[in-house]
Amino acid sequence: MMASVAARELADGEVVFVGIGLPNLACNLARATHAPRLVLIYESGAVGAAPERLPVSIGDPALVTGSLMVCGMVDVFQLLLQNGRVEVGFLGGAQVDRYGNINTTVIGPYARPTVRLPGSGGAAEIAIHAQRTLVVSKLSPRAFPERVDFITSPGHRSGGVPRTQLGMPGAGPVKVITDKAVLEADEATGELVLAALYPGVDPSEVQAGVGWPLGSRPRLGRIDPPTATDLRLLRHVLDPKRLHLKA
Amino acid sequence: MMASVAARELADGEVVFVGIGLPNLACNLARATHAPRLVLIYESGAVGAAPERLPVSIGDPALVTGSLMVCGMVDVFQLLLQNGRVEVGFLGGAQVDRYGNINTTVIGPYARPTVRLPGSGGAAEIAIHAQRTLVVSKLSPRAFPERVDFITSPGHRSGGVPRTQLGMPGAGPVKVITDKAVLEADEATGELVLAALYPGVDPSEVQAGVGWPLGSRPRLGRIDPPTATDLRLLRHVLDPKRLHLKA
Amino acid sequence: MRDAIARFVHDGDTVVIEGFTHLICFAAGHEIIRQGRRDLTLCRLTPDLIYDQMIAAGCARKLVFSWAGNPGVGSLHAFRRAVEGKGGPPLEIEEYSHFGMVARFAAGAARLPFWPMRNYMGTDLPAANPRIRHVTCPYTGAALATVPALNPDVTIIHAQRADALGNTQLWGLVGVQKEAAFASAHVIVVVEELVEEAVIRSDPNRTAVPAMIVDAVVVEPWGAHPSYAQGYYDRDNDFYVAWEAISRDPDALERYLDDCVRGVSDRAAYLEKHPGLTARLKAAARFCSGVNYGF
Amino acid sequence: MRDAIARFVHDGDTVVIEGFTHLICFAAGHEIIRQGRRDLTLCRLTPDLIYDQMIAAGCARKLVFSWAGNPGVGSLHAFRRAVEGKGGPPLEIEEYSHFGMVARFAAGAARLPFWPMRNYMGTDLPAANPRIRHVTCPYTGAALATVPALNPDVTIIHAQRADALGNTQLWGLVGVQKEAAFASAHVIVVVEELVEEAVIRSDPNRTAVPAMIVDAVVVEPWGAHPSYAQGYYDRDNDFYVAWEAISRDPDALERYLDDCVRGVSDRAAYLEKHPGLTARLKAAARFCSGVNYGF
Repeated sequence: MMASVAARELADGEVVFVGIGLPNLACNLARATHAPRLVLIYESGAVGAAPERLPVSIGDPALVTGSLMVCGMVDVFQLLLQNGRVEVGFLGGAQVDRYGNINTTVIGPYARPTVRLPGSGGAAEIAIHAQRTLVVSKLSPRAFPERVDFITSPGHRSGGVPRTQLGMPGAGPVKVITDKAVLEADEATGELVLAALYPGVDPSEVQAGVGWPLGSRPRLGRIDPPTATDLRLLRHVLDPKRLHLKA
Repeated sequence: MMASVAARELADGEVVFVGIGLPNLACNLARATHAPRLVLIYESGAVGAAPERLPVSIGDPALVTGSLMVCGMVDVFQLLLQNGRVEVGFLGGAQVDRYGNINTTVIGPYARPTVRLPGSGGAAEIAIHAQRTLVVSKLSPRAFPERVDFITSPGHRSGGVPRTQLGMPGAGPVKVITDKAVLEADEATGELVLAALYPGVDPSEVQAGVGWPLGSRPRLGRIDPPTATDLRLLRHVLDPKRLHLKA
Repeated sequence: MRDAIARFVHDGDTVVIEGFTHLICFAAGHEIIRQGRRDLTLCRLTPDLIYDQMIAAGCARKLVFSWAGNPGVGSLHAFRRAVEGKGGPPLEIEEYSHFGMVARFAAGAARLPFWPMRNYMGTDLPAANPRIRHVTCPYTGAALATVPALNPDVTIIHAQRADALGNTQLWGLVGVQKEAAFASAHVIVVVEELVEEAVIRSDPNRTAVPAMIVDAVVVEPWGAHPSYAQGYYDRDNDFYVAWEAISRDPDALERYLDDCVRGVSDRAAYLEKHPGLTARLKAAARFCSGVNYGF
Repeated sequence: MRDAIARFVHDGDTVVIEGFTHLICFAAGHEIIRQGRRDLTLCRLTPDLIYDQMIAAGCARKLVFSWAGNPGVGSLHAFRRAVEGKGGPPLEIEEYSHFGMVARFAAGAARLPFWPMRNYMGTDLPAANPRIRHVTCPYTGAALATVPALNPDVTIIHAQRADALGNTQLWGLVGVQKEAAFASAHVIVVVEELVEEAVIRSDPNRTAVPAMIVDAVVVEPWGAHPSYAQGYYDRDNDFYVAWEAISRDPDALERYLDDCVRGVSDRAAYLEKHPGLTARLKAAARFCSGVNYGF
């Protein structure tokens, strides 16, 4: 469901910086349905990838074979990302806060963490430079605290300062796609608010998974369930081994 | 003769940044005689070139075909030159002064030149970064003034300040190969002094071609004439059309 | 070519036709002359014959460069006349070394406002060009030279092949073409051959410029002559030698422009004016082997 | 391999084994473990399984990195235990993002003391790592983030092929190998295949690392397993999945090291321990066509 909802956010021909897992599934679903000319960029250096199998990692050899361009990582970060060529960035994270700040670094204090997470990878700079980012994460009070323990990837407001004042070129996390609803950033405050609900979900269920008093758009959208085509592609073509779908 | 003398300055296996014309001839002569493993780098991006014909320009296609590596010019200047990998740089110039400063920019004032020369190209940074440079120029009072009109490529002392104080990594122009003698930089003062004479040349002839009172090494070297092999290679193999030899 | 130049090159623009000896797009320069563009700021490491022609034709207001000569031959005389005040249209200049120009394109491509380098100590270049400045390293305290980013309005690059969308592959000397293209607001790619997307996809490490930054693809065989295209045709060294006499004489230069540039409608007509040229310069076959991209 | 590691990797050195998923030289990491090196500062964008093994084996004093996980699978548990203070040798960390690490190698390769970037505003990374600093642009006055150069004592890169002198070609994902090699005081190149110099010279645009910066060439087929070599063998994703359970349990990890690293003399013996592996992972043939280098 999340993969299908995320796929709909991608317009044909857009340049997308793809992370592994669900974002990768969403991008390849979009490519197989309404956006055949989506340009997939992986931070590993594959541009315009056309993987013949679902890549297990963002450095999978299937991303190279038959891609349009393979470049070094200096070029990925300077000529593509910092240059402003990435239209959509996908981010996930252990924690997402009220202003869309994301933590993939540590749970607990940095010097003595309870859980050491992998760290930024390319996420910090994707959050800063992509023209817009989409965040994908399952709702839970632990995953959506009011403040993250560590800001790995900045959202709309960091230390009280809005991102434009901090000089970030991209628009930041415009949508957060969860397993129950889609949150959007309020244009004025940068705060994440409820924007649309999955079929059969009550707003109180969303609030229960979020650690701050969740605002709401004046009129809530309704999210259509995945089409039969989407489900068939996801289950039988894109991820037959259920590497990502079961998660 | 100059090509042959310059060739002797190159040791086998050295990495040489090659300019067009006489330096190119000298390097290819060295490669054909005592230094078969000389690594020729051209600022155009050809590394380890093995040209099958004498290249007319430093961007000749013959420098690419069969070379060890072709890289972009960002890499040439950052990864090879600024990185300190170039052991020998060759420079020529319209004017060479008392301290080995070279002018290839203008004769006369910069804003209103009498003669506009081509400019630096890569010469300024070669003079700064190559571990040592060899200068090749014919003697004449006009070509060897006490001070050049414009310092394109710095020598041993610029504006009275020694090059080490200016922070230049390379040793600078250790030898100046002319058509009558070889000048060397005095280690203490950085001034070019007479070091060795061509057969049959009197020191006064050298002084006549230099615009400052020319000092001298305590003991002058004697330069052997080109070997028969050198002459045969230069005239019949390397430059049969006399593109550079006549000049 | 006509449409691409009309659409993306405007009077007053900052224009780059790059290529270090190799893959210099003379066809595009000629079309700019034919369309009578004015007040251009022309940027390029080595202005070469094509900018000498554009200067003579009155297209340029300013030249940004690092080495202005006829490589291995002599001078660019239209350029020299302008700078020495000996006739021809006036020309402002902004001068760097090669490393400086390369760094300006690198900064532009990375969308950084400047590029640091260890350079220019002891030279008179910073005195001649106040845009060469310094920055202090926040770690060592050392002073480093800087050059400002160069972000042209349009960059024109010539390449061996591209697909219809503009995914472009070139080999042999690659100069600063990739950086110039990424630094630019618009990019025109001119190719010897249009190929299927599958050809590009068969060897993705050879792609230098992706379609996402390309605005127009022009197919123009022999479009780089008298420059060359590795694997397609050799450099016309005879023409470079001949240019010395042509450009030295303003009348001869004007006749050349009338005859071979303004007097032809396009590159095909230019080639018809030079019978025997393609047979004389066509490249020999020296194919490398392919590599395995399988997994 | 034994000689190259003995000669160029010393206790206390700053060591880089690069490769982004692709061409990670496990064979070199294993030899370092076998030779019992200590107090190494290990640097790498993605520490991956090989650094998890080296951390568990007690080779590392410090880790410099930007993403420490088992891609697509889970955690590097030896790394996590060290950082979370849950057993195993202590480990100092210095952390960047990928762009930061890439820029550190780029600065090191260019022998600049720092690299500027538009990055890190709004993140907590500079607070966690005081080596992330700022510089003021001498043209715009804008503040730019900086990272310091990284210049390792030794970098080990794995490649598809090189000649005997070390002129090295790789394709597929090339990561930051070129920059890491140029940044380093010493370079060890490990290849799937040693080829004649003529093979390298037939396609010079594919050469990433020239012999002049290479100290040792080691021929080690399958030396990147469980990582992969495009055109030679596929990634052993099953082993990456299996690592989750092995590394989660310190005893299992120790048994793995005893069995597959310390318990074998070299890569050939390692391959003998994994019968069927080469047949399972051998790459299919997907050769591209060559291009013409003639003139």
